[in-house]
Amino acid sequence: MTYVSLTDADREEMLETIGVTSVDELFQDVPRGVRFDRALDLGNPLAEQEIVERLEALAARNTPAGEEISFLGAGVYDHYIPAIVDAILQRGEFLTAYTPYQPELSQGVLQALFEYQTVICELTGMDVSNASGYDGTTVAADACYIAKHATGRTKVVLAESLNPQVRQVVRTYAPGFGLEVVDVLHRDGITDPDELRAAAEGAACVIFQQPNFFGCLEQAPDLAAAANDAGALAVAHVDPISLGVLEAPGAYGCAIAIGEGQGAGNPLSFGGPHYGFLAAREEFTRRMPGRIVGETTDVAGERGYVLTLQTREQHIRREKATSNITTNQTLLALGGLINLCWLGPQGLRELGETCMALAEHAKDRLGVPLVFPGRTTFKEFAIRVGRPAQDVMREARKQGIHPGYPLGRDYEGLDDALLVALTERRTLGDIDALAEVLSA
Amino acid sequence: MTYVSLTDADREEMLETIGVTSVDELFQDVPRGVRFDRALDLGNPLAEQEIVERLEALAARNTPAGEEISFLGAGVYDHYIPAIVDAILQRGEFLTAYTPYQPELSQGVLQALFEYQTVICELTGMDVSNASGYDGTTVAADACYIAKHATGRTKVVLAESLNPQVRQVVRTYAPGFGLEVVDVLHRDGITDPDELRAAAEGAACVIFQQPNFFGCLEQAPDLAAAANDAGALAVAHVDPISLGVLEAPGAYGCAIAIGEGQGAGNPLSFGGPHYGFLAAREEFTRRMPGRIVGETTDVAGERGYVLTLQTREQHIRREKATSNITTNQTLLALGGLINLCWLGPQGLRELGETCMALAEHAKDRLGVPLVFPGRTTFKEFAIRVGRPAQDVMREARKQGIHPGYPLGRDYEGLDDALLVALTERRTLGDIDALAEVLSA
Amino acid sequence: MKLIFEKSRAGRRAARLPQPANLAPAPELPAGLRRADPPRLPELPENEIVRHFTELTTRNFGIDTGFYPLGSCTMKYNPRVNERVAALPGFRDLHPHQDEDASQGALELMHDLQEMLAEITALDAVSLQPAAGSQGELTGLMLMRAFFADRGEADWRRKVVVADTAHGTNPASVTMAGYELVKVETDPRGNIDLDDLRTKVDEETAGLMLTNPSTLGLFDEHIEEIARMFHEVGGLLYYDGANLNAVCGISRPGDMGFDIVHINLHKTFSQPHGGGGPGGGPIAVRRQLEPYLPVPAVARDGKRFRLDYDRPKSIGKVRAFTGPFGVFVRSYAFILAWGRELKTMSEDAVLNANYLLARLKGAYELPFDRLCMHEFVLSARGLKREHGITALDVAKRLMDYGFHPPTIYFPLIVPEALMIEPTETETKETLDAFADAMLAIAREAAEQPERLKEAPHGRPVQRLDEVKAARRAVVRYRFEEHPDLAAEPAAPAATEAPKGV
Amino acid sequence: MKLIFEKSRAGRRAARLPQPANLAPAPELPAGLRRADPPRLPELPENEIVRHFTELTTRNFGIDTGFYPLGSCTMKYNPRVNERVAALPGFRDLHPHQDEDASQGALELMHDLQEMLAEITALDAVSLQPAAGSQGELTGLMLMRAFFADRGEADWRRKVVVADTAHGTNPASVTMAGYELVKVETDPRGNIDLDDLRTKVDEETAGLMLTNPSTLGLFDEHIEEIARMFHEVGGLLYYDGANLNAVCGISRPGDMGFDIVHINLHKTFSQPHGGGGPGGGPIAVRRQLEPYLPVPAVARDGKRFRLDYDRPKSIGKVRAFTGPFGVFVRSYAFILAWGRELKTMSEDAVLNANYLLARLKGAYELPFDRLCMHEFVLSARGLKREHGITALDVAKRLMDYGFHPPTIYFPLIVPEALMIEPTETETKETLDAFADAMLAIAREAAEQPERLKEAPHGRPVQRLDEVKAARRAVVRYRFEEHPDLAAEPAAPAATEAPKGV
Ligand SMILES: Cc1ncc(COP(=O)(O)O)c(C=O)c1O
Ligand SMILES: Cc1ncc(COP(=O)(O)O)c(C=O)c1O
Repeated sequence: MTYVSLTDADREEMLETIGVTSVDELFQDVPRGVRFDRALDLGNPLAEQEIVERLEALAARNTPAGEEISFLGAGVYDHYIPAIVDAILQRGEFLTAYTPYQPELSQGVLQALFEYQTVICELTGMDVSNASGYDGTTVAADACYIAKHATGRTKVVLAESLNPQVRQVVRTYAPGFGLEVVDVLHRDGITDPDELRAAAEGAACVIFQQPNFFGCLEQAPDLAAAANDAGALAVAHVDPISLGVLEAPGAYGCAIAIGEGQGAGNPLSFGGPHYGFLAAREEFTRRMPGRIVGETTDVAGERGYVLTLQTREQHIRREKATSNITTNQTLLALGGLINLCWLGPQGLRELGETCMALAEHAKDRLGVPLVFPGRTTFKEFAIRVGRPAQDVMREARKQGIHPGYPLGRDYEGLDDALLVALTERRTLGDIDALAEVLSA
Repeated sequence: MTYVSLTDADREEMLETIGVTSVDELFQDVPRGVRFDRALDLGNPLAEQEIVERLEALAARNTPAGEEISFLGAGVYDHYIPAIVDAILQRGEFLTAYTPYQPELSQGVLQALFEYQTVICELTGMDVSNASGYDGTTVAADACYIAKHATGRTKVVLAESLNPQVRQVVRTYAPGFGLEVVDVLHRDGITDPDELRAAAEGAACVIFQQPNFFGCLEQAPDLAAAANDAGALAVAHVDPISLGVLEAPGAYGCAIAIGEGQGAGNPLSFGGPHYGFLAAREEFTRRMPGRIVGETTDVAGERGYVLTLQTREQHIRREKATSNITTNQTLLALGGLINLCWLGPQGLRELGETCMALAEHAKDRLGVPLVFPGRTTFKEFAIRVGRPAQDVMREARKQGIHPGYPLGRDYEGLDDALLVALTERRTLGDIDALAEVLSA
Repeated sequence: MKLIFEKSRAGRRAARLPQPANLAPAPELPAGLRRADPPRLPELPENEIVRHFTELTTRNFGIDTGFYPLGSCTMKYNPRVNERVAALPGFRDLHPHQDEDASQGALELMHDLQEMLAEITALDAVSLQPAAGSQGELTGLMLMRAFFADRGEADWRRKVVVADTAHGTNPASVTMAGYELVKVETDPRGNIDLDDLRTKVDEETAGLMLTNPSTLGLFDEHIEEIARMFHEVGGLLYYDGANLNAVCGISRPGDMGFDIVHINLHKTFSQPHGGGGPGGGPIAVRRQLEPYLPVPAVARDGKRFRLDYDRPKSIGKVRAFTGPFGVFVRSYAFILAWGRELKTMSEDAVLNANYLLARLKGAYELPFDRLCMHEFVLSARGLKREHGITALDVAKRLMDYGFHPPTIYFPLIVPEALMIEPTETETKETLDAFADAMLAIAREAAEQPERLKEAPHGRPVQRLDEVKAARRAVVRYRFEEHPDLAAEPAAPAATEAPKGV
Repeated sequence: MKLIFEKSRAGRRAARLPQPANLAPAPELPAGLRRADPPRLPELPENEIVRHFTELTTRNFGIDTGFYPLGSCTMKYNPRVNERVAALPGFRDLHPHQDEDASQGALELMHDLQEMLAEITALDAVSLQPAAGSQGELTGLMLMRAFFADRGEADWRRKVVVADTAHGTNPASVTMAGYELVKVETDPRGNIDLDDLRTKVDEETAGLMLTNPSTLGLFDEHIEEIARMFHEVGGLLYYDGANLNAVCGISRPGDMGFDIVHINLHKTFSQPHGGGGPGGGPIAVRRQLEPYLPVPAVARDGKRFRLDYDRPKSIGKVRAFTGPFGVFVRSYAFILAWGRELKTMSEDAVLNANYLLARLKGAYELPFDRLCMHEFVLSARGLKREHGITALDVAKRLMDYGFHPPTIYFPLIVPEALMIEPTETETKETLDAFADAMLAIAREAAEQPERLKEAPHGRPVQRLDEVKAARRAVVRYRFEEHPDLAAEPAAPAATEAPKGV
């Protein structure tokens, strides 16, 4: 069999050393009553070649981004990933290592994570970042947990314009955390600071998204101020790709910045694995969930890196830990690091500008009404197609075009609305093609 | 620009250190008359993303093996390559190194090549192998050059059943080598030992192929004996994938074994880069062309590997060298090594048996006459389709099937013949599909 | 080695982006929203980025580097073919919001995987959504909560029983799920102490969280009795699947009496651990708990597959979309390779562990003298008492022999614990080399303890000052103001935390 | 480290092959043809194979590892995107016998590349077929032969002139092509000695082979005069394109008067050198030589591309099919990245070289004191005279500083030669670090010569006994009978051969 490393001769020798006569004897502690006595119903073992054929056949029944002109976004984006990302992540020393518990054998991953933490802090304007959370939804729950313990309050406020999946996940975690969740409705696509201030009274934190789920730019500084006025922590959910052109949450008074890292360095991969990032102001350092890498020195005074502040974590604090996370998204976070190093400050700014310019061009070119006219947007915007969005999707996809995400799935009264995403992968020609199917 | 590493500030500082005022000044030795004064007509520089898009568009206009049921072989074969081959070859330390001139920094490639040489010697039953030749055609020319100097004779004999491209390349090299080339016609698909013996009189070497271009098994031992009787070196051109089931040339009296390594570890890649292997009996060691790695010890007595017997080579011997080769096919040869280690002796035998079994099954199933009935074949055989092979190909390809290689391209009177190759990638269902289109 | 920020030079760049011809530049953003100071990302040409990260990898140890017997983490070989199939454009470039009719292959793969996991665990329904084992635990506890709430028992069923050998994630999950933790002790044979347990199970009990085989690598001999106890009081049993590699095709959690199971795909079913992740933590449950599973469910109608959001009793979502799909592709490929012979995997894993145990138990203390399952726990207590050599010293010295150390200082009930899990993918030669090293180290502990104290040798760094790291908390590069820790005094040594789980 | 054969154990295996159901086994082969003794391929499980080769890579130095100024080899960064596009199934899995209508993309790529190379070299027709530079040389000489034969001049045009600075492949190719070699000397400025040349060019001359800039890194100031000389006697000029990286967009071989050019795609146009290859050696020629180019030619009819075999005067084929296609894809991608800005590549390459030269010429002898092109040659003669430190010692010591040594002992006319080519892809910091190391080594030569003599330090092996290797000629593993060379006496040191070209 493919992954067997023992020969029958090996097994014989080993059993003898152990002092038993059969492999079966090794399982003597397993009560008869719970033994499994037939073969697992899992089919014939496959050869590598057969595995590849089987999976190629399955993959062929999907339509990936490359096979149609896709304007899908809504939280996961088709940004270009440079070839160096995979070239490095596929190196066995990174790919097949686990959590760097033994720093002398793990300086590679540890230093890279320290660099990742720094890059996240730079993007968000924060002081401390963990080494990754599961994704852009779970880091929101993490932020609530931090806020609850930091403020002693038991209410969290979510902007309705925050990604619906993020809101759902917070709601799923809330009962266990002993938190009540309150929504603040959007007004024409953005959140009203005064309404937010009102809702934030007595709240542990307020979470809003910039740019928000509709692609609109919130008056983020005002929202943060509103939260702060109410003594709630301001938490901004941000798109890393936007942070070359959009202000850093740390610069407008947020306590915590979170987000989905996928757009920076991870393939779409049908929704995962991706990485969530979580960064905060220094005062929250010891409340952070998950791994954090710190700098130190060895006995000879050499600089080195270790997992640090572990007294926050489950393997030491157990039921008092700041989180139960252990396996995280390191490899994906490293992909983000490499991608962001490749972009550099200039590339990141140009990338943001290109996405915005394409979106502005598309707004004009498509010639359909906007759902939220007059709002400033980044790389996404919502359009009205005048009939059920699903119908438009069906027809467009026949032409090899995916026109975008149907907002009706999550929002009342938007059954005729599509959320259209523009990344640098889209061309003016692609936009013309979309305009065509929409006008049909 | 993408691959620029200097900033303008760097350039300024550097020019100053050099003591010139402009980059242009650095080219002062280039006579005005031969200066190029316009921009090269090579289009706009492309971003990485644009390069990928451009090449994906070109690739999409080809039909690779995976997109049709292909029975093409004729010297290059669609054998399965395990994922570990690329995983290792893509590691920068192998991928981006050059010839191991400095052994202390190159033990990885040197030891791997020593292992490759050993594997080739084991497959062929020879004593010495070089570190690779360009491909399965040029190693035939190399063999002739060895034979000429070893025997002092100026005639080489080629079996007509030897791959036509191999014969063409030998013919192209022959005038420069001062060699005359003689063909020995095949008789019903194989070579007659007596005819070969006659032709071999006064010849430096005889080259035949096992299995031959038609897929038929030659009476290889008799052919080798015939050559030896005439005092010519017997050179066998062999398929590495066949050597788990077919006898090693060294075991039946050949002086030299050569072949195309592609089937063992290299993708089809439209014909290259691939590797040619060349192995010989010990007495020819110092006449071998190209790199050879040898074992030695360092000053501390540690085992290590170096390029050896370099007095054969152009960088020392110059016009008296055994060859002019320097850049060779190391990376492809390492792919072969890894693939063959993955197969192991058992896997290589099973692979050969599977290919043969599929070919035998296909002969029965296809229900068309064989060009050479009654001949024993390995993984390929020639069929008659009763009309111009080109027509059958055209129709079959409309059904998504490539029925094989049209022998009429190289041989008189075979315009209605197709050479059909069976590798482990083909299934019984594929064979049924071919049978169907052939009976149509 | 320099940080990448220390290699940066203004104006350098790797990325070149497409400049769409005649595309009007984006309008200026309003001041408050526009970025004032650009992030200080490093500026390097592409070749220097490649060199930087390539050099970093050379300072890291993975399974591809050598033996990695990190107890409880099941560090088995990561087949390269899994990387190849996960990178197929049809999977890698598939948008999670893609329409169902354009993602049938992905949905079928997930549905198949669900059925495989149901068969392996002997349970009825599976959700692939959780991102890792710990999230699987939390999700499982949320299911308990929803289940009892639905039956109006939520108010008084507040307690979850956890063994003192449990992984830290278990108690942490209990707290995050809003439950009260009740600890139960381990008996002298390494099983749960039934007498202690009886005193802790009653109508207030929501359930039990148990790893079986336990983190001691021992199969609980009273599992049937234990299951009965909880079911009698209406409680549920949660199976921490981290050790499933021991029992595939041998004993199935559902058959043991467990109602909820999480599976660490990245352990039993071979994921590249990527320096800490990603993973996958699907959960499998009995029919009665299915209504509460996260949405969406991957459902099948004949030949067609779809995402079912219509689950009114669902707890909701624990992460985005349907879970870490790329992880599913790899584990699916791994299970296909074994097929019905999967039992051999667990048999060899257990054989390898018992072989190592047999070779080592003379030189190191064995707290529970039984045959083990896929892993076992030794104690360096004797070495410490006699020679002052700790589990940490043994671990560091193993590096000198070219091995990754086992998990140490866990489980907590074993002093100076060395938790060793070889997995099935190691050869006898590798096991022998490791055993020889462990035995040599035990001798060295007596003969030249200082060699061990100063280990490891010849690594990029020597032992690092973890106390200083925690006290100074320098957790990001600070550019101009970056502190020079080398100039600061070393901190006193601390007590050791678990390393490896 | 063990050889893979020394890790083999009977019965182990990695490969599992498909067993087609109900396929009858192949019939027994006749005895004489059937394999008697199986080849002793190693038997290992897949994870051990991966570990073996992974460990081997850690004992190797590539461009991704660090600076690699190997003169004449143009070791520039290998863009990873080139690997990605070469691996596209439409290229990687395309059979070379695939029909033309099903390989239009591949044919168009080759045709485009031909036109790019024609533009860069200022010549009319291109054949991509040769597998490497040396084969390009041989092919070029075959073209000369065919050309003169066609004009009935073959019998008396027997001589090819080659500079004494030429790479070894040039004279070797001359011999293999059946020509007589005529050597011409280098003058004190590093140009070809015109007086010497005049005495060697006549009607018996078939042509000249020249590298320009030469292997000294110097552009021949009399190239026009030289071209005139050969053309006047009806000879042809062959351009060894190994140094094309110096002059792209600056001076084109065709404009210099060359009639035949080979291009080392793996130098100027970035191929991963793969530990020695593969490469690509396309040749470009003037119209009058086109009829003799190898078959098939890649031809274009409007929008359609085809392979043209109908070239009655063709020399034939020099390798299989149309050449190393995968190499073409990579170089094509590289040229697309630069586009019309390709000149900047050569300018930066020359700038980097001159900067290094300026920093080093004080400490090492510069045989020809001129500005250089993309590379330059220093001599350690002084160090040898004064301190007994050779070019080899300098090279080995550079390893201690983390650099790959330059080419040494070439070109042959420079004693203790150090041939340094930085390429355009290095940063100023890298160049400065290298220069600092070279200067430090020059100082060390005086202060602690023994440090240099025993260099390198801390590598898997120390200096190796090349004489023993050649004398014993152990060029394959011999299993049971494998000799233990460590038991044998060391051999006396030899004179150094060129290392790096
Ligand atoms: C016994 C045990 N339970 C739970 C976990 C948590 O699983 P994960 O790391 O996937 O979150 C682990 C592994 O860390 C473990 O070893
Ligand atoms: C000057 C010169 N000419 C010719 C060659 C031969 O080229 P190749 O190695 O591609 O055969 C080389 C490189 O080795 C070279 O440096």
